[in-house]
Amino acid sequence: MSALAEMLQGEVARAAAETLLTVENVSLTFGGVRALSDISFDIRKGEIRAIIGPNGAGKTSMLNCINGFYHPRSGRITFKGKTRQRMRPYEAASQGIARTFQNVALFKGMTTLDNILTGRTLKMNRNFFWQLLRHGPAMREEIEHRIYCEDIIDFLEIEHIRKTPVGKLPYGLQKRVELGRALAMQPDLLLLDEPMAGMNLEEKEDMCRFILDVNRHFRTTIALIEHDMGVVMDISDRVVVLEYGHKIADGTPDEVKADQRVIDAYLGVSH
Amino acid sequence: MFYREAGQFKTTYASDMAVLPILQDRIGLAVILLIGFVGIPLLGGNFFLQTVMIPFLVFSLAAIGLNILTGYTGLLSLGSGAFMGVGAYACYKLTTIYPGVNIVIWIVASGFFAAAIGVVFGLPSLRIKGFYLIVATLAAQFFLQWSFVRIPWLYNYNASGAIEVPQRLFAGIPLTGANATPVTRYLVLLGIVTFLTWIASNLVHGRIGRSWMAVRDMDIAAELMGIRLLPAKLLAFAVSSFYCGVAGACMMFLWYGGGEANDAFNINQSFTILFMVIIGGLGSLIGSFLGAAFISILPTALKFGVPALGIAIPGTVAEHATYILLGALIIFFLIVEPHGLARLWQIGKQKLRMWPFPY
Amino acid sequence: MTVTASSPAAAEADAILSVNNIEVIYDHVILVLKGVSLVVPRQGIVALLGANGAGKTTTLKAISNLLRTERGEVTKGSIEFEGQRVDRLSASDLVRRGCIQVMEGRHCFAHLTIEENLMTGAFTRRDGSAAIAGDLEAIYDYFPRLKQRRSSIAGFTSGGEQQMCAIGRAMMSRPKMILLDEPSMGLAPQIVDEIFEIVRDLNCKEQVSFLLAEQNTSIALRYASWGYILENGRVVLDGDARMLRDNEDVKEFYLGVSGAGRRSFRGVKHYKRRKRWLA
Amino acid sequence: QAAAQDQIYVPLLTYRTGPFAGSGIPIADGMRDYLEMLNQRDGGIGGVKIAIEECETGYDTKKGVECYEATKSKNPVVVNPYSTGITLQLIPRASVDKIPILSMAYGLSASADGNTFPWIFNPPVTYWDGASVMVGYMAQQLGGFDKLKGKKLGLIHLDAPYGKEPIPLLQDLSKRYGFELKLYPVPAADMQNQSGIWLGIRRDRPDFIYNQGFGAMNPTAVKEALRNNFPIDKLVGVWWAGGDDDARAGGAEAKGYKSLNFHQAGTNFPVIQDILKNVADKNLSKVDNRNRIGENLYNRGVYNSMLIAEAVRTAQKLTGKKVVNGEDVRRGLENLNISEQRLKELGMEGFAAPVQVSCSDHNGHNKVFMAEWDGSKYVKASDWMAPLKDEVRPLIDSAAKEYAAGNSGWPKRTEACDKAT
Amino acid sequence: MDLIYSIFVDPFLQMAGAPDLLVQTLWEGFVGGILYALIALGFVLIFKASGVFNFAQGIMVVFAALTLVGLYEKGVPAFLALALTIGVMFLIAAAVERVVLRPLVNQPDIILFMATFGLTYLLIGLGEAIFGGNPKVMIAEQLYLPKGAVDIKMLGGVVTLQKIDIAAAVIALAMIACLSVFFQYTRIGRALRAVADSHKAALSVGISLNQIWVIVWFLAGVVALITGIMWGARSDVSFALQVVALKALPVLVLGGFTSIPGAVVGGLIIGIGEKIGEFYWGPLVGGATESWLAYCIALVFLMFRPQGLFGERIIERI
Ligand SMILES: Nc1ncnc2c1ncn2[C@@H]1O[C@H](COP(=O)(O)OP(=O)(O)OP(=O)(O)O)[C@@H](O)[C@H]1O
Ligand SMILES: Nc1ncnc2c1ncn2[C@@H]1O[C@H](COP(=O)(O)OP(=O)(O)OP(=O)(O)O)[C@@H](O)[C@H]1O
Ligand SMILES: [Mg+2]
Ligand SMILES: [Mg+2]
Repeated sequence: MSALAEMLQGEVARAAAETLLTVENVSLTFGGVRALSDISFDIRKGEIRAIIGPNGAGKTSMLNCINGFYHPRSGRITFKGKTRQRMRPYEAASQGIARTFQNVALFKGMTTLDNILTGRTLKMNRNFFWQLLRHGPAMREEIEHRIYCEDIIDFLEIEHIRKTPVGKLPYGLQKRVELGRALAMQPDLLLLDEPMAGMNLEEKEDMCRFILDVNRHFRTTIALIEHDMGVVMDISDRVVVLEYGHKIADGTPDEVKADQRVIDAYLGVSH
Repeated sequence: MFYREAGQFKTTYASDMAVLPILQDRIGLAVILLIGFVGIPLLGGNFFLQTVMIPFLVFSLAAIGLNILTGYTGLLSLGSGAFMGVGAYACYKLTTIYPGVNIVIWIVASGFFAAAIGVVFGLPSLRIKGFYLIVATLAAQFFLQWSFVRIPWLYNYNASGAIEVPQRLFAGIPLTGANATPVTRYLVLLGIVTFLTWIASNLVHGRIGRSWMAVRDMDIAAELMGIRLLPAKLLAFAVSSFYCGVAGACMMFLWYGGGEANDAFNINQSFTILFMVIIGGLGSLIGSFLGAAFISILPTALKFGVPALGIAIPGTVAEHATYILLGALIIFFLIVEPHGLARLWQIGKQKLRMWPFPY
Repeated sequence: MTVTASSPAAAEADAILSVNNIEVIYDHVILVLKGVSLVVPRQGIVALLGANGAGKTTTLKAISNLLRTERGEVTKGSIEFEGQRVDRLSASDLVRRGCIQVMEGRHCFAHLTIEENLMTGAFTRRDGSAAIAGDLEAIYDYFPRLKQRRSSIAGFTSGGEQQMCAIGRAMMSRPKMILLDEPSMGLAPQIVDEIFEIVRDLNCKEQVSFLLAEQNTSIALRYASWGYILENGRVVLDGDARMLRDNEDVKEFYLGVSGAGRRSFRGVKHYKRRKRWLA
Repeated sequence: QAAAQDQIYVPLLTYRTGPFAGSGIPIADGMRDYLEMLNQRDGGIGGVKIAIEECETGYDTKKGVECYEATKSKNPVVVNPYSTGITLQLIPRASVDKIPILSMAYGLSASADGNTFPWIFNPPVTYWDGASVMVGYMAQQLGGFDKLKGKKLGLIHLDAPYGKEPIPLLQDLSKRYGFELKLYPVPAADMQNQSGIWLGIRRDRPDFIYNQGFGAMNPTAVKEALRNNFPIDKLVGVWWAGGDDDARAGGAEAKGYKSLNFHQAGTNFPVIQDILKNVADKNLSKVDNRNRIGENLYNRGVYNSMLIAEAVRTAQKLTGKKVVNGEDVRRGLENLNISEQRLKELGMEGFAAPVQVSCSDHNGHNKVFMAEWDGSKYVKASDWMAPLKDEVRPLIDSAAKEYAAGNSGWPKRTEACDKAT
Repeated sequence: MDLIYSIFVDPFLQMAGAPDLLVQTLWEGFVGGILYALIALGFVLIFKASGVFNFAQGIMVVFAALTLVGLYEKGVPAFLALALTIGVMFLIAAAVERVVLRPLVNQPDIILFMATFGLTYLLIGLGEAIFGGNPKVMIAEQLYLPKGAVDIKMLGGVVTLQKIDIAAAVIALAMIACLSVFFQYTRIGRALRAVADSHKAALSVGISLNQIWVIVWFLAGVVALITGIMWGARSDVSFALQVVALKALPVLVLGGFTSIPGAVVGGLIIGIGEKIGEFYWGPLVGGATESWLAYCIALVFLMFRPQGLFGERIIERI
């Protein structure tokens, strides 16, 4: 058991040598508000990287910059060796960045299954005319992806709501479906924005399990924003701490936990 | 009790992904098609075919078109009337330039012209959203309508300025023109509608339909999932206008048999179709049919049905009553079920499933 | 097994809110609450706990009369606020009577500034602009972050800022009772503590009663005096907060402390399945 | 029971609702009341009762066609579509259904060609006739056709096929006589919002304006003319722009506004008196106010029904049958010849000019006059003027040819012509 | 070459050549714009307060004007008729709130939009049944609205200003000023904007939608009445007037759905733009451009400002 864990750890460490994403000197402003100033950090292949910080620190904005929804005013972002200044969100998606959202952004009118299948859009390439027929190759393709999605549904244990429109699901399940949708994209980098908000302990544990499994089995690199320090400290490999748009700390959970600035700005006394 | 999936196991994904996975639904569809293709032509009189069924089918087609745009992709449009007009004129030009080609081919082909125009007017949709998009489509509506009057080439320089539908044969029987019987026109129209509905259902149930709905529900998230917004929206415009265009061609050639297109494809037409879509249920193909039935048949039924029951009311009073009743019914149905008749239908099925228990 | 210790007689006598055996149906067909009863004593803090989809939000909405806007309705049972039936009133009547809800998922007015958002909270008040301005300052004191962002459009502020705004907005109406739906969601740990301190503050100083639906069980039970655990639309367990905290099952599944202290999230077992009180 | 064996079924497609109800109501009342008067006074036509049935179209083509379909099965002897849009729809159907269409001074101008359109009738004049009279009138006012050179005629028209109808003829005439033609199209949606158009008129200062408008466009045009100080007596409307409501909106200042007409307004005719006596007094009329009997458009309805009745009568004479059918009435219409003498018998002396329709000429290109608004009603302000038939007829022939060519499979006329009676 | 000349040079030469006509065109555009703004104002009021896109505004204009004239024709003195009409508008507002809006609270915009269309049908039917389809003459004189025109000699020509137009402009601007203040600076104004943002959240903070809706629909009814009087005085009062209301759409969109000053500025841009366009460029394409020019003008502005000139920012956040 522990041998296996060690082996896994070792693999993670080896993979960690490679960086997947680097953020260099990124700044972002909105009118007078400096959401991010001069942030730099990197994410290594295969690790779980947490981003934490007080409310309004710029965590979500950082993710938005990474996947092209916001365009930083200055600075560079390099993903898989490619540097870019501006890009459209769908380009980020096609390069292998997927994410979940702080305010659940599911497609409310669609069923769970359809939502997850949407994540496969980039992987489906039968053209328009086959789509018109929805038979033969188009159907085969559809089934192939359906099987993939069913695996995800299985994995996330949401079989029972497969055909329920997501708009009416309770909040916690919506978050889970959202994770499923992101997983369906088979991303290289998975950005999770507060995936565990609004969940109770048990559900958080489930969610951690999913995240860890994804990380281990699919080697998916994960960047995670979360306010539950227990979760962050337990599952992440390295942590960046932001405050008012500045980076105030970066390191392993234990290092960060001990950092006085982090304690003052964010953790407070009780942790 | 009678309507439930219990006992119907699906062993393959293909059967689970069928549009109608439940046996009862498939039987129902078969029965409807049978009635449509056999029962109605046999039993319905010419009046019924001409003033009830043919308009209903034409409007259903247009409503499907608009539903693809508004219901599935979430882009509000008030230009569908004009796009129908484009189809009608395209068909007219095509069949007068190439009289030898079968008219049914031209009716369907005219949709492509409407699609092209639709794409042009859909371009602003990337930047303009929500109710604001109405303006782009209204610009289309009024500009196209203006062109229909202003470009005499479109109506072959006719002195009347109207589309004059020539006689065309289909399998040796007149299909358009004065000598075409309502039955032939109805059957061909039903064929077109059935075929195009099948296509539409394929589209909306597959990848493309999903990306449309994603754009509708949350366009930003859709883009982050790798759906390119502009192509998706333009495709919706194209497909939607295609359907409207075919509906327009059908309207002129299989229903009206010619006339002032400027007048027939006005803004009221666009509104009418939008209402069909909303009353029927946004994002539902069945809803398109139900909405078309409601809005196109109800006034006729009130006008001719009530006197037929022996209640003599003067035409004007009937007309006013029709307006009042139609207005009241629209509000009533919206209150009962804002998601349209299609949803009502679903809830009905749900209740049937539970029957005899209330929930 | 139901551990229901009957609610303290004192609370029964002076309940600010009592919900009696309500049933809620959405869309005419979806039965969500199957007979929920609960009592909030005057000046009490009561926690409503339960898994996702248990029906916490639904219960709160049923109380605040917001259900109707979602095509849901209370089909059985009654709800009394300060001794009067309120289940036929409109949501705004209830606010006027002093019971306000903070909705799950923030729901700020996106196009209004933070300050305007807070001011809408005072809509039902009639005690003059000076008092309102005073309260506004008090809220800025509670949430300094809001003061910094007071003239920002709410839709552009961060998730946590919106959450603070929603809570502050409700406080602006000077209610007698606040229904808080997931107040801690999306807030930094420090702020979470602060919010609960505020709750306690209001409760002690201004005699405001609270009904909290909260996922963060440990903190909720720390501040609440009484707790209800909801499962599948039914109350399965209720009791004194301290008693609940000591309940083994609650400890195991809601607080994450098993015999050996806090569990690590890394070591969660796959086969673990929570015990359900209901089959 | 409307189609009972011993009745003549005349459906009236009318529009008492919708945006054009203002014109539709008086016309509908006039049509109905005249036929009702015949029923009351004479017991119908030739002793056969007329079954009158109104069907509401709301001036909407779809509803109009529905009405046609609904009435078709009851053996109507003639159908009056009362909208150009509906007429265009019915033209191809008429020959198949064997129902004559009477589109009185509206509809498709080309349908005046009886050889191509045996089932369609549009007496007494076409829009082209009207426009030619307008040019004649202009010449008369200026003192001769040679004085037209260098003058400007403005055409303000509804921007729809109906409104554009006079353009080709006026273009021909402007080339011939050397006057300048200025076009002022009014979009249907902006009928009540013409200030931009009238700015253009102010700039161009046309000498005369001919108004081919309808509905709410007309009162607005009259008001705008007044607002813009355009000499109101130089504004002439086609007959459909001659409703009392059209001019009344301008108030007393609209005095002098003119409109072409082929029948008189007012109640000073025996026929209108008969209606008052036999219909209005018996409370059988639908008019909301007795004063509206005798209004211009009311009398137009009366005139229209007179044509129907005369066609039926002629058909009865031709066939010797009492109860005639559509085919008979088609023949009746082709042989319609309402002389001065006959008008007198009808109580319409001075009310209208004689009308004659023939087998090849389904219109007759009959005379019209200028009606002038005197501040409260229309009065006759000119002699009867004949259209420039020589200019109009070739246009009709070519248009009819084009129509037949455009509608491949358009049937050749098979109906025989009756010998002139 | 000719084309370029006639598009880019000739119109300006014309403007310079006859400056009086240019001034007149601008004035007509201004007046037209004010009238558009009046219709748009009715829309804005309701949209701002409930997020409802009120399609029935056009028919409300007709209905109000018809009631006024209809009552007068029945022998009610003009000002009493005016007062009664205002009463009727209040009843309509109350009925709409009770029957249509209250059951549909928190529904998607498009559903409410559709409901107002049902309302339109209802009002058309009722209006025609009660008042008949005949067009009626507006009782402008009886209401002491000025008649006649002022001729101003300037720039080598005469510019004619109709007194009724001046009155319309004054009334409209005064009303717009009042309403702007009402929305911007009062408690109710803020509440209205909150309601438009989210029905549910507004309910949750205790804003009573019922009262607010009655107030706002009533205000919109009064605006409709004034609009009806002004438009009616220009042509006549008939159901065709409803169509003009469509013109309010580009105005609204251009100004921004939620902005009262936007309605005015939008109205003026559209009014003046389409008059100038039709007058100087219209003849090049055969005229009648007014039917679509307004929409194209609005479209051009929207491409640069998708929320309209004064509309609230479109919030895109995730
Ligand atoms: N589109 C925008 N326009 C204006 N300001 C913005 C925008 N997006 C973010 N901001 C501002 O930038 C700051 C950082 O916001 P961000 O959402 O990144 O915070 P966060 O770290 O995710 O906080 P939280 O934990 O509360 O979610 C906030 O103050 C916010 O108001
Ligand atoms: N508008 C609705 N229509 C239909 N079903 C609904 C609706 N809202 C909620 N439900 C259903 O009601 C049940 C209870 O939901 P509720 O939101 O009350 O749960 P919750 O306890 O608040 O969960 P969470 O902790 O995730 O917020 C869920 O199963 C949900 O699917
Ligand atoms: Mg965030
Ligand atoms: Mg909840």
